[in-house]
Amino acid sequence: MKPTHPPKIVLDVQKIRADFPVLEREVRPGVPLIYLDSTATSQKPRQVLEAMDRFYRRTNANIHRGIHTLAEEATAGYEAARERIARFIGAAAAHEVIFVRNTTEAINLVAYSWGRANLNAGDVIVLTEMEHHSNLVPWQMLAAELDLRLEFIPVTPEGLLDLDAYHRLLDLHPKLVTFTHMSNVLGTINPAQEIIAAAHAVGAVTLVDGAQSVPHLPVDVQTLGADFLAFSGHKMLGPSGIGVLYGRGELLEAMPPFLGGGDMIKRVELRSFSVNALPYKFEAGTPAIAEAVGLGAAVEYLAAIGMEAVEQYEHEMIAYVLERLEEIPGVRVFGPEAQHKGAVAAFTLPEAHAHDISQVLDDFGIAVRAGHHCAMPLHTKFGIPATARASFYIYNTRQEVDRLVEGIYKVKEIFG
Amino acid sequence: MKPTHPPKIVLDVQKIRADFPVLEREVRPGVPLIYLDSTATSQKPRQVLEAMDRFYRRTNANIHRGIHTLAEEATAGYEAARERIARFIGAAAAHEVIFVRNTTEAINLVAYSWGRANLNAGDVIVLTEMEHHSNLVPWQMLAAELDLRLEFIPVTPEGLLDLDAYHRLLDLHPKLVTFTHMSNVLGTINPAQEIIAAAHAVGAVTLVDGAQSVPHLPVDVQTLGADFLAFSGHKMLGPSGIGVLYGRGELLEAMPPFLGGGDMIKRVELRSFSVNALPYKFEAGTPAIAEAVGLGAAVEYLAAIGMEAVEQYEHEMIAYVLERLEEIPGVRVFGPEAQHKGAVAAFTLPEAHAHDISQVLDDFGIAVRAGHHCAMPLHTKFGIPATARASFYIYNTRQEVDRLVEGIYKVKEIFG
Amino acid sequence: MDDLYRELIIDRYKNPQFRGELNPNDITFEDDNPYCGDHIRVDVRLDENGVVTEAAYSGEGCSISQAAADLLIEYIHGKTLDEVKALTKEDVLDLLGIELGPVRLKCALLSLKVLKAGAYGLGEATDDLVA
Amino acid sequence: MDDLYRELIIDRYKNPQFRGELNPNDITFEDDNPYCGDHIRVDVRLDENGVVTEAAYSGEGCSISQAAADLLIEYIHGKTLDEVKALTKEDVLDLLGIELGPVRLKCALLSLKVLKAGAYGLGEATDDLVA
Ligand SMILES: Cc1ncc(COP(=O)(O)O)c(C=O)c1O
Ligand SMILES: Cc1ncc(COP(=O)(O)O)c(C=O)c1O
Repeated sequence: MKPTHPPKIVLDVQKIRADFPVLEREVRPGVPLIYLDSTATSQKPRQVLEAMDRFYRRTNANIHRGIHTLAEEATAGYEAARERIARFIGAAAAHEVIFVRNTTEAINLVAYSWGRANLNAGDVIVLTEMEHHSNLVPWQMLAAELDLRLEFIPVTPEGLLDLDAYHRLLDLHPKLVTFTHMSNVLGTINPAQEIIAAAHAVGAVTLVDGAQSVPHLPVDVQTLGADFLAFSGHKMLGPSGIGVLYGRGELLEAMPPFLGGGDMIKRVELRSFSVNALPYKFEAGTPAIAEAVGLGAAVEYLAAIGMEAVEQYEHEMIAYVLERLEEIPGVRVFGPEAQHKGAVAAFTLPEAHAHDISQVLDDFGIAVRAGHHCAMPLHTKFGIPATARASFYIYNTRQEVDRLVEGIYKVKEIFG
Repeated sequence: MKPTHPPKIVLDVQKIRADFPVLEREVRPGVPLIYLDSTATSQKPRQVLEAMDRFYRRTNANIHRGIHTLAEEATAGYEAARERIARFIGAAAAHEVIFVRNTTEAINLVAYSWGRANLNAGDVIVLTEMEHHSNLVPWQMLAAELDLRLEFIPVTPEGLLDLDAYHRLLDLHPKLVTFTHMSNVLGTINPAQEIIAAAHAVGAVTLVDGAQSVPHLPVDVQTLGADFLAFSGHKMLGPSGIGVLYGRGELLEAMPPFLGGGDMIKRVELRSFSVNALPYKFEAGTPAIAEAVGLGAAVEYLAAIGMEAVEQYEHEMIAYVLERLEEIPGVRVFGPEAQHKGAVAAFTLPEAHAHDISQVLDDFGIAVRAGHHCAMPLHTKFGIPATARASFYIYNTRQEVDRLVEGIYKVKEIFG
Repeated sequence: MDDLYRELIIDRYKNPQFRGELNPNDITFEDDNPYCGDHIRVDVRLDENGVVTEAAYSGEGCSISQAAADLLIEYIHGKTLDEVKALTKEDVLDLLGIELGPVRLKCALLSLKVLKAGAYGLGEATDDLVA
Repeated sequence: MDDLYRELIIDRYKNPQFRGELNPNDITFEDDNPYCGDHIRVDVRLDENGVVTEAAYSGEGCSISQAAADLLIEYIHGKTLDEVKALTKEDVLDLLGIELGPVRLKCALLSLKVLKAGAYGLGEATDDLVA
């Protein structure tokens, strides 16, 4: 993932911050917001909000098959967003980008459509112990229905995938290998290209949960070799209610539809229908039109900064975060060292529960999340019920890290 | 549906129009927009746009389990919208309101979850010949999977359901009766209460496609007696990307989950999970948070006008529309007379194809839809490939109807 | 309007020059646009050198689909089969001489799709024939 | 902060008064909050009139869940079983004396949920016990 020659472009964080209206907010009078919860959802620049607002104030219409001016403009806006997103992830064709609600729906779509058509009793799916529930529960449900076998690549105490164990699991000839590109708890950036190549070598199909990678790293589906890639708009400066399933054209072509209804059909009689071409086959009913336009604007915003610059900025940020956190007595940060990690720091304190940490930090305007972050099995593995998680994006500053550290000292003072 | 004593409240259309920014638009210089396509999607008042914008500019955070201020405010906003919507449709409890993307997803949810758990080979589902593809294709897919039998209540030449035929179909002891409350082509308002009572008398579960009724009529699930009700936010002044499945608590409780992932679980281990309580069981992953807030604002806007007033206004509108259209030689309007009908007029002209009608009208800034309106079997039944459809909402005026009529004369002139 | 409903299109729609069926024929194909029900059949006769000597279309639909068919059929007279196979979307748009939105584009290209599917001897008329 | 982390809560969290287990006991129940892993066990001893003579809690979790448990256990001493069954969410909030968001509310009510499930002799501690 790391470019060998890190680009020189530096990201102008103050200019970026000025684009995010929420950052002007005071959580309480005199207490400005320090938003360290972008792994849960990112904030939105005014460019995204304005694109959606403009859509609703000038163009709003239902898409597809409308001849009137608004319908044609709305369709063009929706499809232009698809094309922009396809370019952003290096898809070979725009119709490989399917609009869904979020990463979760994207993964369920693959489980219901590809899974039920291609998997049979006894087939093996390989996952990892660091999956988000959204890339775990759909496969548990499918495994229960079809009697499949789930196997997990173990996570090492450092928070890395045990790749030797993975290569042994491949002897089981899994039909599917699915894994998170970047852990939302440990921050681990997994060697996706290597994992995928090994999976393909034994004939497995691959699904990458890109919920955390697509917002924070350059992700190119051709370089990765991924068959499927799932991600959410709301984590990458876009609105809620929109996400993407990328799938390789041939795979998507061969898959049966998932949701039935308007727009995914070519022809309907009372007792039968024929399906529409891609991508519409998988977009039943009125889609999240304004949200697609918003995600298109988000991708444009990120592309203008450059994902290499985003990655580099966040890499320097997490190095600083880890350095500062490690100086606090008792703080335990989960996951690998900065070099293998995105800008996520999940930690515990001996004196205080994660909830108490988050609550006290909130009094200083600092928003961090506390809990299992939808990764209970990973927390179970590390023997802890909950962590506090501070996560960073392009609008966060070193000063905010310093405030976080001060806040943690305050927690220690109260609970110590 | 018609109140016996129509309320006196009259709707102030000029005041309403001032709330809809898009109505100030000129389609081309000097050609103001006349938007007659609300059945496809409605326009949005600034109150809805501002609610969403405010959410993004002040509150945006992921919901559930967040302790920091923004997360708590976002959760409160999301759940307040649910409660408002529950009141709007008369649900017994807020947790009977499940947020989905649109009507289509709501119906698919019932088909996948309730359908697969409760239906067996040979079971009968009763539908109608006037269904939108979204309430047809999901059942065709399920029928193919489970070997079910689909039976259809016929549509009379006037565009009404043949209720005698329906009562005969009930002898087949259907497990499910599902129908559109209001047709998006004919405008027919079906006698939902009567259909549901008869279905319940033979033990069938009922699903009402409320995509067109909830935006345009007072709809109360207790009065209807409906087991499930599906509708879309974008057709009722709300944003795209959000819709609702209402379900009776006991039914929803007993149903297996549909999409698996974050937030729909209580506990997860590597190979098993237990489901969360309602409504979260059916809301996997990050939902359309800002869109729920927007739909809440839309429902507030409609409730302030009063759905009786909306119904009455549209009833007077369609009576006027039919009167004016009937004076044009050769115009054929599909569906029943005004008394049984919402504000939808799908029509044909002998001289011109629906596409040509729509295209010429667009030159006058008049937006009508042309095609089969996702109801191919109904069009087949009436022996026509396509209709032009003008549809009306609370922001449309009689003057706009007059402009439509002038436009149709122009079509006749060009193609005559 | 003057733009889209150029006199030519209305004229060809009302007074088609090449409507009809040719039986027997060397190439015949038909298909429809499911979104609007427009239907086009194309019949072609070739001489021994593979040159179009006669062609006709039949069907029904909107002014754009019918006028485009009429203009296209006129255009292919005297062309070789290879030239017919090489026809593109742009050729049809040039014949019509107007700008079209995505929906009307499908109407305009229906006859070309049908013609090329017939010329190639395909079983099905797919969108990539006119992409 | 001064609000939420009232001295009382921090004090009870750091210096609990009723931590422990009672064996034997008349009522015992335990459960956890899956969202944060907080765990509470409650043990109660009753006299012949069904009045609480002794009670204790054990477990682990955040300051709110532990302090709420400590305060609740103190409060039920001398109450009848029927009075315990009748306890509500408001009683716990009054004991804590603070406002709580939805997530921390679940922490605060865990001990009451466990106590009432035990008092009613239920197999499971459900949220409607503290609604
Ligand atoms: C009667 C009816 N049912 C279902 C739908 C589908 O709604 P959506 O596209 O929002 O899922 C529509 C909208 O066109 C409709 O009119
Ligand atoms: C790694 C990972 N996968 C999946 C998801 C689920 O994303 P969403 O809730 O947008 O469906 C998340 C978000 O929390 C995540 O971090």
